[in-house]
Amino acid sequence: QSNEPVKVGMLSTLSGPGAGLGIDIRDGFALAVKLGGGKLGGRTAEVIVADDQASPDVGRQTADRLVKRDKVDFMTGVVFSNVMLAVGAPTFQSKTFYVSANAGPSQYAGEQCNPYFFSASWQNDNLHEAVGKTVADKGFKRVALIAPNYPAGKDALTGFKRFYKGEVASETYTQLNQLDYGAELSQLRATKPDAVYIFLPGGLGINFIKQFVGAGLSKDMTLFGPGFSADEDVIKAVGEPMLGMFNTSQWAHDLDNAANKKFVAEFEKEYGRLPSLYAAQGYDAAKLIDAAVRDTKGKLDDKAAVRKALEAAKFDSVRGAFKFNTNHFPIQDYYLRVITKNGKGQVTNRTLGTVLKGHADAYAGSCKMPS
Amino acid sequence: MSTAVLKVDKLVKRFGGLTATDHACVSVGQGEIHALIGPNGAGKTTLIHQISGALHSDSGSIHFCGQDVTTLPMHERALLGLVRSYQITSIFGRLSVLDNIALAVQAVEGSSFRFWTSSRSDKERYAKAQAVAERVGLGQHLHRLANALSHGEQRQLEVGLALATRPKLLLLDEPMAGMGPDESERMVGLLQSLRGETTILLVEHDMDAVFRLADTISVLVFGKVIACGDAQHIKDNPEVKRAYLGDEAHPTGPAQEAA
Amino acid sequence: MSHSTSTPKTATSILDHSLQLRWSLPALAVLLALPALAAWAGDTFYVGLATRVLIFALAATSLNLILGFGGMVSFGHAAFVGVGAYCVAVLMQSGVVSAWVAWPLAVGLSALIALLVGFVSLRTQGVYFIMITLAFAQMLYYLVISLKAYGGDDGLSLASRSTVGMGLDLGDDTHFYYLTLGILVLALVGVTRLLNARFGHALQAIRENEVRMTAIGFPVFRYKLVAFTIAGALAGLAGALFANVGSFVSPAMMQWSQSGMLMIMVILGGVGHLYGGVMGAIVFLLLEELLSHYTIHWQLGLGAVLLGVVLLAPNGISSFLRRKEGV
Amino acid sequence: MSALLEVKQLQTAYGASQVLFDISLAIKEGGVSTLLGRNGMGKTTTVRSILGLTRAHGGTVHFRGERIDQLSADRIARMGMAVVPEGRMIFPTLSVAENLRAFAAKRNASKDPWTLDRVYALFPRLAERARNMGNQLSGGEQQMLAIGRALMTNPHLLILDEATEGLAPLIREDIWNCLATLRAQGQSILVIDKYVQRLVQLADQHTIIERGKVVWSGDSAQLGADPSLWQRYIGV
Amino acid sequence: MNGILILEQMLNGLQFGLMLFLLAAGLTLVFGIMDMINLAHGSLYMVGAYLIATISAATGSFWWGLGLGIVGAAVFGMLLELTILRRLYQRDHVSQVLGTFAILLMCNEGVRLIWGSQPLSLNPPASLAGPVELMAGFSYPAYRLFIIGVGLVVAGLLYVLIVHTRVGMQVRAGASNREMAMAMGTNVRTLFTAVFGVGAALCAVAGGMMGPLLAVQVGMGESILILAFVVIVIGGIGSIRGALLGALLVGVVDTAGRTLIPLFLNAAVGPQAASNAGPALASILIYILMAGVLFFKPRGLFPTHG
Ligand SMILES: Nc1ncnc2c1ncn2[C@@H]1O[C@H](COP(=O)(O)OP(=O)(O)OP(=O)(O)O)[C@@H](O)[C@H]1O
Ligand SMILES: Nc1ncnc2c1ncn2[C@@H]1O[C@H](COP(=O)(O)OP(=O)(O)OP(=O)(O)O)[C@@H](O)[C@H]1O
Ligand SMILES: [Mg+2]
Ligand SMILES: [Mg+2]
Repeated sequence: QSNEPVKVGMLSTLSGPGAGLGIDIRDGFALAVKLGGGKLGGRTAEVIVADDQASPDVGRQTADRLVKRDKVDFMTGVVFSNVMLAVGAPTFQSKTFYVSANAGPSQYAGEQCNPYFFSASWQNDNLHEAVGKTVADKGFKRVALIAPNYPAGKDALTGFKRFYKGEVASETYTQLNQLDYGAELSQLRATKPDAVYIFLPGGLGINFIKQFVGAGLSKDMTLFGPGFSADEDVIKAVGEPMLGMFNTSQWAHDLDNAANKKFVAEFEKEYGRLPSLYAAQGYDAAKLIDAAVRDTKGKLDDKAAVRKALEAAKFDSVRGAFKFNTNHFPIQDYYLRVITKNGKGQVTNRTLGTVLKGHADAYAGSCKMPS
Repeated sequence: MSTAVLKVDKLVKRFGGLTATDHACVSVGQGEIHALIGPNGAGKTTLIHQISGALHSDSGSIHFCGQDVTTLPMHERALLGLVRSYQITSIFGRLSVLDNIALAVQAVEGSSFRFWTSSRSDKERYAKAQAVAERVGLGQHLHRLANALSHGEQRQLEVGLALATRPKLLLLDEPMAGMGPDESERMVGLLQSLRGETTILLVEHDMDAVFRLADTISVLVFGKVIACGDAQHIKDNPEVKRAYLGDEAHPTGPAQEAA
Repeated sequence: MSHSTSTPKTATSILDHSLQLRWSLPALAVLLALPALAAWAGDTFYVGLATRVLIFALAATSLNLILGFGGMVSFGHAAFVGVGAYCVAVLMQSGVVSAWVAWPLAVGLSALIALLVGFVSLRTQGVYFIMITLAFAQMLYYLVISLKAYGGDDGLSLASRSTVGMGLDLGDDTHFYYLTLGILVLALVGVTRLLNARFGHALQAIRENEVRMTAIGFPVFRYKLVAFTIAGALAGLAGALFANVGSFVSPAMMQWSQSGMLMIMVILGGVGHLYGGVMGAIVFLLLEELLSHYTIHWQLGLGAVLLGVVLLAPNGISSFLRRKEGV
Repeated sequence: MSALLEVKQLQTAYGASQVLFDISLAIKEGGVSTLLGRNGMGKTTTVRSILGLTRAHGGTVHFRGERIDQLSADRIARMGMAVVPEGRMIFPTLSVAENLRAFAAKRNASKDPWTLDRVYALFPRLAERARNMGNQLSGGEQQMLAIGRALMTNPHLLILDEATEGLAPLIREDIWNCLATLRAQGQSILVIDKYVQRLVQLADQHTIIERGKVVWSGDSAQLGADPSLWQRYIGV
Repeated sequence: MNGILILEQMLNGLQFGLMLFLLAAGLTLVFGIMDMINLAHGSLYMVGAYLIATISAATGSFWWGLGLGIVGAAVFGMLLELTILRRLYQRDHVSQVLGTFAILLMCNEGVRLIWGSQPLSLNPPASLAGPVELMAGFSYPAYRLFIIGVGLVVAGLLYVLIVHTRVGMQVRAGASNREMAMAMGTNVRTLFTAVFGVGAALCAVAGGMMGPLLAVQVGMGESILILAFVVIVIGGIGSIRGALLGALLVGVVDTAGRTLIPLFLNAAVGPQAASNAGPALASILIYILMAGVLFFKPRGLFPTHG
């Protein structure tokens, strides 16, 4: 039995504007496997990589293939929540465990929570809740909100508003994959908020920030974002204009714990770039699977045992303390970061402190997890 | 005096600033061959377009067999028996001669919304089509593709398509254009033979043919009908001579020359 | 000069189409045996894949009816597929599981929408027609996206497959496969009859020369509209099958790229060839499946194959068939 | 002096069906020749083969001393051949003036050159419709335009394939007169038309073809003198 | 709603429209005039943008990148024409669709092989990076103004080339009747190769202009190609004037729609429904525009073929 490899279906977005995110997840995951000597929980690991092209349809079919034809033991990797919702059904139906390295839709945290779904990242609202709290704490009174028109975008702004109670100057939903924000920027200029909160993943955020600065708006309003809109990939593309941007994250590359130090150093060595939070999530997802395979002694056919092992989450997360809530979403800390120049003159994030401690999501209450 | 099959009253068509037909009036009697002649660009084809329904008229009216057809769509006019041919050949190039004509037969037989019964099983229709093909001189080419016919043969098919719909009134736009003397001669014969079967409005620049065929002739110049009458009347009309005919004798054969 | 016979030679005319049983029956036999072969090989995943291919074949065949035989290059065909699929999914959500209710409704609704879209679009010609059909498809696409009650962008999962009774369990992949195959065969027979009937001859002649068809008395618009509606209905049927095979519908299946893919399948298989849609769907999807197995850069290979077909075979894969038959 | 155009044993087929079997003819510098025959006998095909539009599979064509039967159509045209094609082939997306101007050239420097104004003077109707698109012309107007377009290239050899088709008698007369004038100026012409007796007056050499073979050739005097030829091959 | 917002949105619309025009211009040349459906047009745009981004990064100068990238794209376009596309001119539209779709797939995958899946970044030249104060209290990004300028200049040049030069006439002639154009002495083959080069260069200009505003990534050409098609169809295929007008219409309607529709819906049906329907409605606005135009003018605003 144990000379058969553990099969993991890494279904992620590897092309298009969201490709950067999927690639980081894939690389983070691969790094963990590599550092473990090509093994997960003591068994040889076989990671089957597939591209969902950010499309629910493609995701669904590819998941079907991974589950039915390749008969994978674990699934992971999906970036976008709408893809996740399409991938869920066939995966859960076939009793395959899904360990999310990013997407954390509210559905799976609440009423549709599922014994086969585990989030090694965060519930979609969480980072935004943390920003909401930060913005409120810093005393901003009029905030404009921008997010793409898709489920996670809606979740994000809901999360933000759960903790920010001031005036919302405007709430704009853009087309998913929109890259030119001329119209939205003009509106900002007219609305004159004192802060702007954007939830724009990947290339969307890069473009927005560039254009925001190009339009001369950065002088008049403060820009906030979730961690991934101000992560290393974005900084690399935008550069100096981002200096001073506040953002929140469940992870930061300068977090002071041994697991993280090792991860950051090895990642830089392996890929020649700083890891992003997606990479960290991919890495943690691998570590979680690793722990589960190890603790069940490789007996993956015993679904109940695997589930128990996953729920126990006995691994050293790069984000520090980590445990699962009853809905299989993490209870964890969220940090405030700011973009500055480090000692070497590089533009990068610096952690300022903890915004939310031991924070759980708002949906766990409505989850009746089947036993 | 025969009753008018076609009565065109004060028909007008403007293209931007150009008035292509300008209150044109034409009346075609039952069973006659009526020729419409006039200089290039006078508006003959435009008038045919208007009568057949390919172009909407800006004003004026068209009556066919007593019925006002001015606003009727083209295909309904065709089904009433008002059918045209084209000056610039318009046929089904990738179909055989027989299939070309069989379609025209099918058009007027109605009930083409048949989805199940094989069309080929309808032997009678193909027999009719063959008869028409033979009549226009394409009897030897039944199974050739229309595209592979020579220009002159295509012109014959052009007329055959219109003829196969058994029109009450046949609008022919330069049927002889592109035909050699021999074929023209045969076309004249064909049109002669249609006398009594159908009424014909003929646009043609081959004066030889026009004078031999036409019972009455209308002359269109700058969109207006400037003269109407029998062949002799038109030949003698000085205005027509100046605008159109010139000193045209009957210049097709060597016979005149030899004489 | 008189000629012996007026019976038309059927073999050479582009108007006539035959089911070509000489090789299509063996092909059908292979398709019938496929589930058994898959079970023998122990990989039932392929039954699902084959079902998907057959449904695509149906959708592409319906597009070929208007594109190949009617000369109407519709760039919005996926929208009708989507309408059929959503119809089944939405009915399922409100508790209608019987295929006998849901599928006819899906077909009817797609036909109705095709009728309306065609009514407006068929006023235009050529590329304008291509683009206006795209426009309507995009409208339907965004309409579905904005229906949050039915999942919006996320799509909608079906609780189960439709039920038909009569001892057929559609939840079983093999049963579903045979049903799909049966539907496809019936559709092909129907399309063949239609093309060889008067309606089909008129439709194809309209493709050749629309103006002249009007001039000899055919109500061209009506013919095109009827054909467009029939194609819409068949696409809706394909949509109903799609919704069932994956138990999932999403707006993505109505996107322009899907319409484009159907078009590519038809062109690849052979525009205006009876089996054009079927062959195109099979070859395209199998190529995709095969190539993506070997490399993530499979699109390079797919592109090369498609290019080869275009350059070597003027009418897609069907050119090879015709040549062999010596027609 | 050698011939301007010399065609020897030309053979041409469309796909599998051979249309020209053995066509030979010659036009001398300044000469006017005709090609006669019933519909479908291969007149147009001969012209197309000379122009390089349909490739001949046998025989040779020499033009101005050079062998041209393997050259591309545009090369041949630039050597100084211009055609008024059967069916007019007006460019529908160009206006009348553009149809005339787009290909204007002075390929034959020895003659009084054709200009836009001169063409308009020949066909006043075209001047009136100068801004119309090509496909917005009447049939006869298109024919005039096709003739004008060919003249605008000032060719060494002008080929007219049924150039009077669809023209009113008056205009037809104008064309005959114009061709006579051109001839007087030394323009070489190859003409196909159904008004045979006009051609007898205009041309000096005639070639009659039937089913892709030359069945008779000779000069105007011979042709004019033998009405039985007409009966047999042209059908008048 | 204030005047400046409206003015700025108009400028945005103009800029977006002219950006579309740059792309539509090449498409009008190749498709409208040479009558060749080229789905790989978007690939030329992508290849142009990648070349420009790469050369810019290597030389450190946006302008060098732009110049060399345009030349590179033109050469690439002509090679494509010489090797493959010229075999497709004589074929029907559907074969062209399949053939150029194949090229599109191969270009996408080729670019992915060379540059990887992740988007490249291309930054505007430093001199154009900031805002320009157009009037008191109203500044506008310099780079967007630059795009407006380039768009207008290209429109003018192209108009002259196509409508007023003999080469332009010969291209149109060759497209409508290739054989006859050859019989009139035009070397249609070479001419078309050259035109294709120009079309590709225009694509690269568009790619270079849009690169800094959008992203340089695989597949960037496809969705915008659809928009470019919408533009030329609205304008009337083959008409430069039409393409310009269509581009501006689409640009303004799209921009205005994105701002005004949510505002309007907010007032009409409340924020909840507005946030659901607003973005979808804004997305289909240009399609409604196109369908509307074609309903009343089935051959676009400036029909060219009669
Ligand atoms: N679509 C159009 N737009 C503009 N002008 C047009 C259009 N169609 C025709 N015309 C013009 O209208 C006039 C009449 O054209 P029409 O074709 O009716 O002439 P015709 O009498 O048939 O001439 P011909 O004997 O040469 O065939 C011509 O001057 C022509 O240029
Ligand atoms: N594209 C083609 N494919 C096949 N056969 C053709 C083609 N074009 C012409 N033919 C055939 O070639 C023969 C000669 O045609 P051609 O056009 O040269 O005759 P023509 O003498 O010019 O006749 P016309 O006086 O009718 O114009 C005819 O029998 C014709 O049917
Ligand atoms: Mg006319
Ligand atoms: Mg001829």
